[in-house]
Amino acid sequence: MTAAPTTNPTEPAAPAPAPPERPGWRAVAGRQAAAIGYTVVIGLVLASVLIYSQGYAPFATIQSGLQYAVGDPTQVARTFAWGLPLYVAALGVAIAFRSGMFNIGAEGQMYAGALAAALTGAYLGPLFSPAHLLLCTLAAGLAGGLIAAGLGWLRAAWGVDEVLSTLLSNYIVILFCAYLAIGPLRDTTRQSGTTKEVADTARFGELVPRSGLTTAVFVVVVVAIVIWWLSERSVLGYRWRMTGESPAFASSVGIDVFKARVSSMALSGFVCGVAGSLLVTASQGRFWTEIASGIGWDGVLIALVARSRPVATVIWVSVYCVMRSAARGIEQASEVPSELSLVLISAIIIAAAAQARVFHQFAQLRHRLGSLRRS
Amino acid sequence: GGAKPKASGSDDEGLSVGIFVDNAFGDGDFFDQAAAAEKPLESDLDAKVNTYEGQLQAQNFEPLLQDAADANDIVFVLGFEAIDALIKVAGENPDTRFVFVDGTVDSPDVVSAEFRTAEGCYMAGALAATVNAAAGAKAAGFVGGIDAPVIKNCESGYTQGVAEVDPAQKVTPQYAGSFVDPAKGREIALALQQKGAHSIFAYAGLTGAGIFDAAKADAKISPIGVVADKSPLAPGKTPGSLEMGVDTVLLSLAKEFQGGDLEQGSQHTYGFAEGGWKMVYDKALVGADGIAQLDALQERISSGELKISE
Amino acid sequence: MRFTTPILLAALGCLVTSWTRDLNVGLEGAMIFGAFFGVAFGLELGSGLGAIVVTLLAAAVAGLLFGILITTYRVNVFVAGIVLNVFGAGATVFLLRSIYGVKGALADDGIPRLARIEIPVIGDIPVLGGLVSGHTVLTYLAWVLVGVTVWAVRNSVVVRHLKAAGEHPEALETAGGNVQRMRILAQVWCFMLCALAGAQMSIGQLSLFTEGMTSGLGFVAVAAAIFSRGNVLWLAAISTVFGLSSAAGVQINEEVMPPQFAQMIPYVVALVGLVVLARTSKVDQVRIATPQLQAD
Amino acid sequence: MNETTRPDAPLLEASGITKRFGPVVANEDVHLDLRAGEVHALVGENGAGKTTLMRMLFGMYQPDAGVIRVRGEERQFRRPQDAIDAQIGMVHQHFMLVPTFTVAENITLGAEPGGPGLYSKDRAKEAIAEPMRRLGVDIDPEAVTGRLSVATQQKIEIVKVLYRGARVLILDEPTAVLTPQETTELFELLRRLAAEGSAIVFISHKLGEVFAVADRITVLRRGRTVGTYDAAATDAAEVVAAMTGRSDVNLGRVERVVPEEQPPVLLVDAVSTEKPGHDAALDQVSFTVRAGEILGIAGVEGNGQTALAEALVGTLALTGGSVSISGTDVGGLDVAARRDHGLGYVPEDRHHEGLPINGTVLEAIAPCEVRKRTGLGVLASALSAKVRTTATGLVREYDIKAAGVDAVCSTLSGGNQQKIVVARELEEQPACLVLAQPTRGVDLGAIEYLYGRIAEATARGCAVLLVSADLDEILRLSDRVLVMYRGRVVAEKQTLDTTREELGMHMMGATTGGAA
Ligand SMILES: Nc1ncnc2c1ncn2[C@@H]1O[C@H](COP(=O)(O)OP(=O)(O)OP(=O)(O)O)[C@@H](O)[C@H]1O
Ligand SMILES: Nc1ncnc2c1ncn2[C@@H]1O[C@H](COP(=O)(O)OP(=O)(O)OP(=O)(O)O)[C@@H](O)[C@H]1O
Ligand SMILES: [Mg+2]
Ligand SMILES: [Mg+2]
Repeated sequence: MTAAPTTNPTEPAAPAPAPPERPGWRAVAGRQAAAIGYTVVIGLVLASVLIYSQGYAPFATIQSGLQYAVGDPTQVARTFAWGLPLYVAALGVAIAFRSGMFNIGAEGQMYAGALAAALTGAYLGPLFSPAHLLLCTLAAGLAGGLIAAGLGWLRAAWGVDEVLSTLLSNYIVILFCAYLAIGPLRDTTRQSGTTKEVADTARFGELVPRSGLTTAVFVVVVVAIVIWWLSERSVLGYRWRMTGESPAFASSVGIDVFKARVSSMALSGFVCGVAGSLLVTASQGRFWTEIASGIGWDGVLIALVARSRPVATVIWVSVYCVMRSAARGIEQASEVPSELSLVLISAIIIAAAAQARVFHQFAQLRHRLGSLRRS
Repeated sequence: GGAKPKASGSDDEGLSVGIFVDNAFGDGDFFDQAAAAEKPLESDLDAKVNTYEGQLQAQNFEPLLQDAADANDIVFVLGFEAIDALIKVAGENPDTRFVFVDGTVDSPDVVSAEFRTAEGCYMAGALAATVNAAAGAKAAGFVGGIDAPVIKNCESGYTQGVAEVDPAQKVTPQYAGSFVDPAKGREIALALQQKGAHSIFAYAGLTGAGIFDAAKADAKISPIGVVADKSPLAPGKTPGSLEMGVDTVLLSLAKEFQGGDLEQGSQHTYGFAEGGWKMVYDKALVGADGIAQLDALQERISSGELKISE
Repeated sequence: MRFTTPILLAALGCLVTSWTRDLNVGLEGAMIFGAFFGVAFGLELGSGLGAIVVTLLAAAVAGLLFGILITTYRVNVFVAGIVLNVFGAGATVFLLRSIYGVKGALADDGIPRLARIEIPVIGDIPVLGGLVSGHTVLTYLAWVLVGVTVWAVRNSVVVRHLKAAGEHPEALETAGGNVQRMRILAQVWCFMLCALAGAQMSIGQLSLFTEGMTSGLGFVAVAAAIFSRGNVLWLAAISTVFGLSSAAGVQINEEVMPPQFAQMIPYVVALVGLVVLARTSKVDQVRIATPQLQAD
Repeated sequence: MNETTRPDAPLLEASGITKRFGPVVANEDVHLDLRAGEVHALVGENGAGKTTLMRMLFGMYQPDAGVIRVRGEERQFRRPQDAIDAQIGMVHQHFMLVPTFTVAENITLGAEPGGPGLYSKDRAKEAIAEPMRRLGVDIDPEAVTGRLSVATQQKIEIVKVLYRGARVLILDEPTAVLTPQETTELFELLRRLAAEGSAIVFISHKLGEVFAVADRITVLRRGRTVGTYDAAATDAAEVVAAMTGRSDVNLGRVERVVPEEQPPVLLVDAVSTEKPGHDAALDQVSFTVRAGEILGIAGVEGNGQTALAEALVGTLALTGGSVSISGTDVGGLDVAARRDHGLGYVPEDRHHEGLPINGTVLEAIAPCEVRKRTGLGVLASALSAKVRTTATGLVREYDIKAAGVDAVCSTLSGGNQQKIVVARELEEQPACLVLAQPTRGVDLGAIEYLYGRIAEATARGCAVLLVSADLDEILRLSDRVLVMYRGRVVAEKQTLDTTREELGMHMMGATTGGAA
């Protein structure tokens, strides 16, 4: 099939002309606030309904959930410790999205990265810890990067649709890692499919005691800043953005679309791999067959909902972390399954995607009523 | 549920017991067996029971175990995946007693409770052979989840059990490579049936469900359950199950703890004698005297007269 | 056969959405719902066919909502699809645990199983019999649908309008057709077929539901739909290939190759097929609707 | 018809029509009436509101105010179907034909013969035979529409309208893509239909055509009707004045100093390419452009002009021949390298290739600066203060009507969008500038301005290749003309001693000794 038009073509092609002078930051901020408020309300309402339907008092339950998620510093630390790999993964996916390459293979690349890091950590060293960590991270990045770069190359060179190829790659990579972890590389002292535990030098130190929050948080901050600069400000990012925005324009002004596509995919995969390595070096200490358990997919979703803007991505991930953590708390305080969070995030993302139209229709409605009143 | 993180549970009056599972309750299997201990714990020891589900999200294990440590005096941990987190958290919380169920953990801070797998599977084998003999089949099927030590132990016990009852029968083992693939379990059941197996013992978690499903749907096989009584999965086709007395174990260990004689890092093993295993039979399928012989055999094991090598 | 049916059904649904250029990548999610509600309604009604009917109705409603979302509310169809997958995975477990309090699998004696239809004469023919006879009604329905679709492509107005709605919506609009209705219709159809595909897995092949039991078949179906390039017979052929390779994943036992490799087969086949297709198709390269959050 | 209809009433009448798109007022209090048997021309600059008005007559948009009457009976068109039922048909600026459908399928789309819900190939053939005969055309019903020539597709559109039994035909810029010959053919068809009692609305930017075919002319300016004129009683000057509100518009040749015997800058030698898909493949094309010279490339679209432009700029690979700019062979180089060698390029589709349509003006102007960054430079800021000042300067210099350099390109009118592209390309002072359809959809004022800048560039010694489907543009601007047909150059002429008709002949494939 050919490229399907993303906007419904029965609608006019170009967007409605913007008002003469740029809207002031107030207006923008106002619109942002409205959008955020709208999403939050939707989320809360839905959560309340679901919780109520399980026979619990919505408000109290949600409150106890939030209490659990951000009640005290340790809890906050835990909540975000859980999210560290997700921040990186989501940002990684966002990089590729920026250049119009859709890296849906984040989950697989995380597994590959996690395994690479686990092996480097277990079979290499113990070494000087920073060096060891660096090696693990690089190995992971390489593993993820190679996969993504390969698929990116197939797209750029032969037009192999990367959406589908990365999608399929997930299963292939994950199954292959599972094979290694259950088969040749299994830690034979263990009943389940896990690799050997990594040396202590290949693990980040804990920052807040009993919270699981490690010094990896600094790595994440650095990664976030670098990615923000790269994709939003740098020349490289400009080339990626233009390639994504309009390949025809890019190539006619002399941007190497091929390079842009492959490089952004490679970096995207690299970062997703690093995200995987954090699962090992900042939390698990070894690879096992369920290690990423959907974080890659979460990353894809969040990158989409944040429209692959780094800052928005970080915000969304934070929100998501709190939701997941709160759901965990709710599950302990009640019988509400923690899958609640998945249901919620789905609904919220759809709501966010529909937001523009919802507001539009709302405005029209008000307009109509207004004219009715006038007549 | 009902666990609110507290500073430390150990200083409040009544005993509070935590049960942590690496996946979740409601598996109709190992974890539910453990959950069965909740009632007796509350009634017998008037203990307060908190449960924790890891949801196979390894990211959650540590926080949850930490919660458990904060809220309870003793915490039972079920599920291999949580071992690393367990060792770490147990080390950090000396004032909470951690017990790992169904395996040994080499850590001075963790009490291990192990089931003598071979012993249990021996009886499963005996049952399989008995049923086969009645059906005139010559092969007993064995389905393992993944090729792991504990499963291998079970296979060897099973094989010995079969040989004990009818040396003429051979065991046809097959490994599914997964604990959560009923479709595959079903295929394997049919494959084993082709190989002439009649009674099939599945030590493979969810994958096993596929075998019972096959039996339910007109496959000529007798599936033998493990951990819990699986007869509801294929009523009238299930000669019996090897039940795992997880609840019994939890209860007795909790008692010891309350009595103050559960020392740190100790290792315990359970078999038929200690109520770690028990057999349940379907009279209609095994027959009264069949059951009688099996009980006799089990008696010899409990009494220690008959030893089963791992 | 076993895996061909769900793949074929889902792919047939997906095909129609590819006509309207709203390729639905949410098959996986739609299927898992189908599987779940097949079992759930089955438990309620105690009848397999009854369950199928009710599930179909539910799917139609869901498809309608989905269609309205991507048309009236301009939610990018790719995003909606991906979300549907996540939603399906989450919501089915949520329901499983909150309604039945079980985790992982719902196996109950009360769950009906679709009857296998033995075709009298052919059933006894050695090879052919095993191939043609003894399947659930859904399997036969799937192949009937293939025929129906082939016919419809030739002789029906609705397929024409579906295709026009995708290829040149304004042409259809200005010719007095209704683009939005067509786009929604396509999604409804897709959801209904996915529901059947899911039900076939849960109460057709087995009579139990397990979390994530669709295990990627939905994506394989998407691949099949894309490969077929709108050609129904191709689609049937490709679905069969994928179906067989998935079956191989289950049947091949450990001596031959590690189970993980066996399970990989369908995805590898699909990936290789994708590359081959891209290399061979001179026309337009295979491309899914470009993901984008807001169509503004 | 019911009693409100009066036989003497206009076939179709729009009065007091107003239509807004957000801030844009597309139509304001517009009046138009159509009589049976007339060809009625509708003229106005881009964005004057012609298409919008027609779309309302065809039920695609609904007016915010005003009424539409059919034979004196007030009607409201909510959907195109309503208009079709009222015997109104429209041939759109962009064809409404499904490329992969057969001719028969396209014509019958929306009114398929063959019984409820069914489509019968044979019945369709029969059904379309009659309107084809009426129009006096003969097209294979089985042919796949996408593969047919533009002119044929247009005929299909008209047949489609007749098949639906329309008595009012609306044609939106039908001649934009036709050769003079095809145009005259079309006019004959229109005349015949008018004679049969239909009313025809004919939109065009080309006044010559308007006067050639129209009985009456309605002029729109900035969405308002300026007036309706009898073609016989008015002249081009009056109409242009009405359209633009200016009386000094130069519609003739652009005056510029053509330098004597300059060295050749662009050398194209026996260039051939693959078929790009959307256009014909180039076959042994050779020519040279001297410094300061403007070489026009004429031809019906799809005869290789696009391929030529792409081959020169490097987005389409050569299969043979060589291209060199000021002496250096650039045939093997990529786009960036060619631009470094002094090549400038204004692509034909500005929304697609010219600008990042959803990006900002700044991003649209940045590439020249960004292209020069290599090595670690790619990590530095792209839209630096330097780029920003350059951009701001250009926006002021070319007086581009935009809300600053951070305005989103899609909110600019075509004319201003095009100014951005040209400004960007001239900024680099290229030795050779390739212009593809540089003024398509740009209004008269902007066109004049752009021509001025191009003239300046040539005075500086820049060699210009002007690819355009618009003969007027070629005749107004270029010094020499090459005519392309099926990917080959079939004729070369000095602009001053050739005519539209002669070029038209060559555009239909006629070759002469003059061919390069
Ligand atoms: N769908 C739309 N949404 C917003 N504005 C529109 C839309 N269509 C047209 N406009 C605005 O209405 C004005 C009139 O547009 P229209 O297309 O009718 O002009 P036109 O006379 O047909 O121009 P052209 O000669 O380029 O076809 C345009 O300037 C544009 O600003
Ligand atoms: N379909 C549309 N939707 C929204 N805005 C439109 C549309 N069509 C035109 N506009 C706006 O109308 C203004 C000018 O439109 P107009 O049709 O005059 O451009 P144009 O000169 O025809 O350019 P083009 O050749 O690209 O159509 C611009 O602001 C453009 O964004
Ligand atoms: Mg127009
Ligand atoms: Mg226009």
